Amino acid sequence: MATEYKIENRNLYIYLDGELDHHLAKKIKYQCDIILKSYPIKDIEFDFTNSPFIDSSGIGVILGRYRYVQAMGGTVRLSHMSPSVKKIIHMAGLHQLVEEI
Amino acid sequence: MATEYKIENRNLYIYLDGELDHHLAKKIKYQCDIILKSYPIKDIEFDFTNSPFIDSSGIGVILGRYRYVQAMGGTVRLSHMSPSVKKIIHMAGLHQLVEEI
Amino acid sequence: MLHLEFNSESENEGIARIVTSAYIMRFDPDMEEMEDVKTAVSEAVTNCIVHAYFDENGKIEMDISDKEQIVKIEITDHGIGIPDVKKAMEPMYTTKPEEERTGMGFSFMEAFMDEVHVYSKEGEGTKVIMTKKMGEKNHLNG
Amino acid sequence: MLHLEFNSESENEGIARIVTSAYIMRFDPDMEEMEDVKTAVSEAVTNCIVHAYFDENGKIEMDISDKEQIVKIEITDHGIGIPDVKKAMEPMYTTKPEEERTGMGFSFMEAFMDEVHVYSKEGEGTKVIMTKKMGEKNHLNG
Ligand SMILES: Nc1ncnc2c1ncn2[C@@H]1O[C@H](COP(=O)(O)OP(=O)(O)O)[C@@H](O)[C@H]1O
Ligand SMILES: Nc1ncnc2c1ncn2[C@@H]1O[C@H](COP(=O)(O)OP(=O)(O)O)[C@@H](O)[C@H]1O
Repeated sequence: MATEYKIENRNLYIYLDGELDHHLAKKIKYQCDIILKSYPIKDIEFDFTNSPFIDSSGIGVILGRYRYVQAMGGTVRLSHMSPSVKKIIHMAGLHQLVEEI
Repeated sequence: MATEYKIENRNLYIYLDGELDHHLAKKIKYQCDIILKSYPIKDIEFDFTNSPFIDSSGIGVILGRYRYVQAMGGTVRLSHMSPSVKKIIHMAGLHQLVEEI
Repeated sequence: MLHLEFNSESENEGIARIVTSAYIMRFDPDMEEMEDVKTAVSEAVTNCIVHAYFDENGKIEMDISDKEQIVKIEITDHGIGIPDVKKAMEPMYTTKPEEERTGMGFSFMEAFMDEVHVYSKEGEGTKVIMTKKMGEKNHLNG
Repeated sequence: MLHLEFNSESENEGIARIVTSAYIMRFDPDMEEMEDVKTAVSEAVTNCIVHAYFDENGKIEMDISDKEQIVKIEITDHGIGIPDVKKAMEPMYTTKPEEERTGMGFSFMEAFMDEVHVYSKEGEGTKVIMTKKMGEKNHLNG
């Protein structure tokens, strides 16, 4: 019952666990800051399999990571989104910046 | 999303839906009163597949139905109980009166 | 610290349990601990609805707090009160057998929580204060 | 009618959403309606924690009631208040871009609820009142 982080080559996989609100966003930001300082990450994937909810704080944390990797030519991918997560991502216009898989 | 009642021969099957507290117990008592008046029910089965919770109000409604059918030589069966439901049934001593399947 | 107020309607019993579950999630409880606390809360809240206000509309309050892994739950009504608390807490004692009450409510609260204190005054209401140390894993075996 | 009070800690955001979900279950909402209301509540409660009290401990209140299928949710803080509500409600307006706020909070509340009213006074606090008619099924298409 905790969000997991996997590093593979220059990819960071974030397996979200729980609703992606301000509470979880803070933890992810903190953890990512550590990882991104220590590893030469290029692309980040957020896996929503175990995260059926997102709000604007969740959008904020994805956008923040996007800006970081994008500066070095990297990308952000979002995978296994529920219809309601997808709806919020689209309302925020985030689908124009990230890859949905 | 509602408790269902099935009558087969002289059996009444109650497929519980939701936590078996005082709120649901009231509804079941009401529905059973109607059915038991209209059909020659002998045995009653409570199916807990979709009811992971019971408290003393739930014990009360099972006990009430038990007393009714037992007076005419019928029985009460409890099926598909979760470990926590089973624990409460045993703490209440109800397992000495009903059949667990 | 969390404070919840709701009407004495039976559909709110589930809300009281859900709020309790959500609050104690912070202790990473196992399934059994979770169910134990939910059952105790369900008993106390149901008593307010059934006994304190007997179908008339009244207000129920629930306060949850914690300190050093001990969770404290207070459930308060402003209903009829209990004339003899000691008698009321006896196993199988109920004033409403005709409504299929079993008299097991207080017994369940005492079985599932570490401490249960009941303060009541006739005509004024009742307060049940229950505490439980979380993460102890010394559950009852059913 | 339900009244909830809790501290401005981020782990309570989930509790506010859960209480909301449990309350609106009585309208037999579909998945989308449920998520819409939860999101609106999440935005309003997060704003109290992030903006009204900025990490200091404060009290947040949530009141939920309903009348003729219209659910009304009031979220109140006693924090810093909003000097210019009209400006604060503009899309993408945020006073905390450095904390990765997006300025989408009020926009989401307005998109997901029928009405959103904000009453605020500097130094005294903010009250957000949102209403939504349940069972209308005229959802936004994402
Ligand atoms: N909140 C309350 N207000 C008034 N009376 C109460 C309250 N809680 C309990 N009682 C009294 O105590 C008795 C025993 O309660 P309990 O052990 O929960 O059993 P039950 O609810 O099955 O009757 C009740 O029958 C009732 O007379
Ligand atoms: N409860 C509140 N107390 C004080 N200021 C608030 C409150 N809610 C919102 N605000 C102000 O309104 C602005 C816009 O809010 P919002 O649209 O939710 O975006 P965000 O939270 O991403 O900043 C905030 O940046 C903040 O300045």
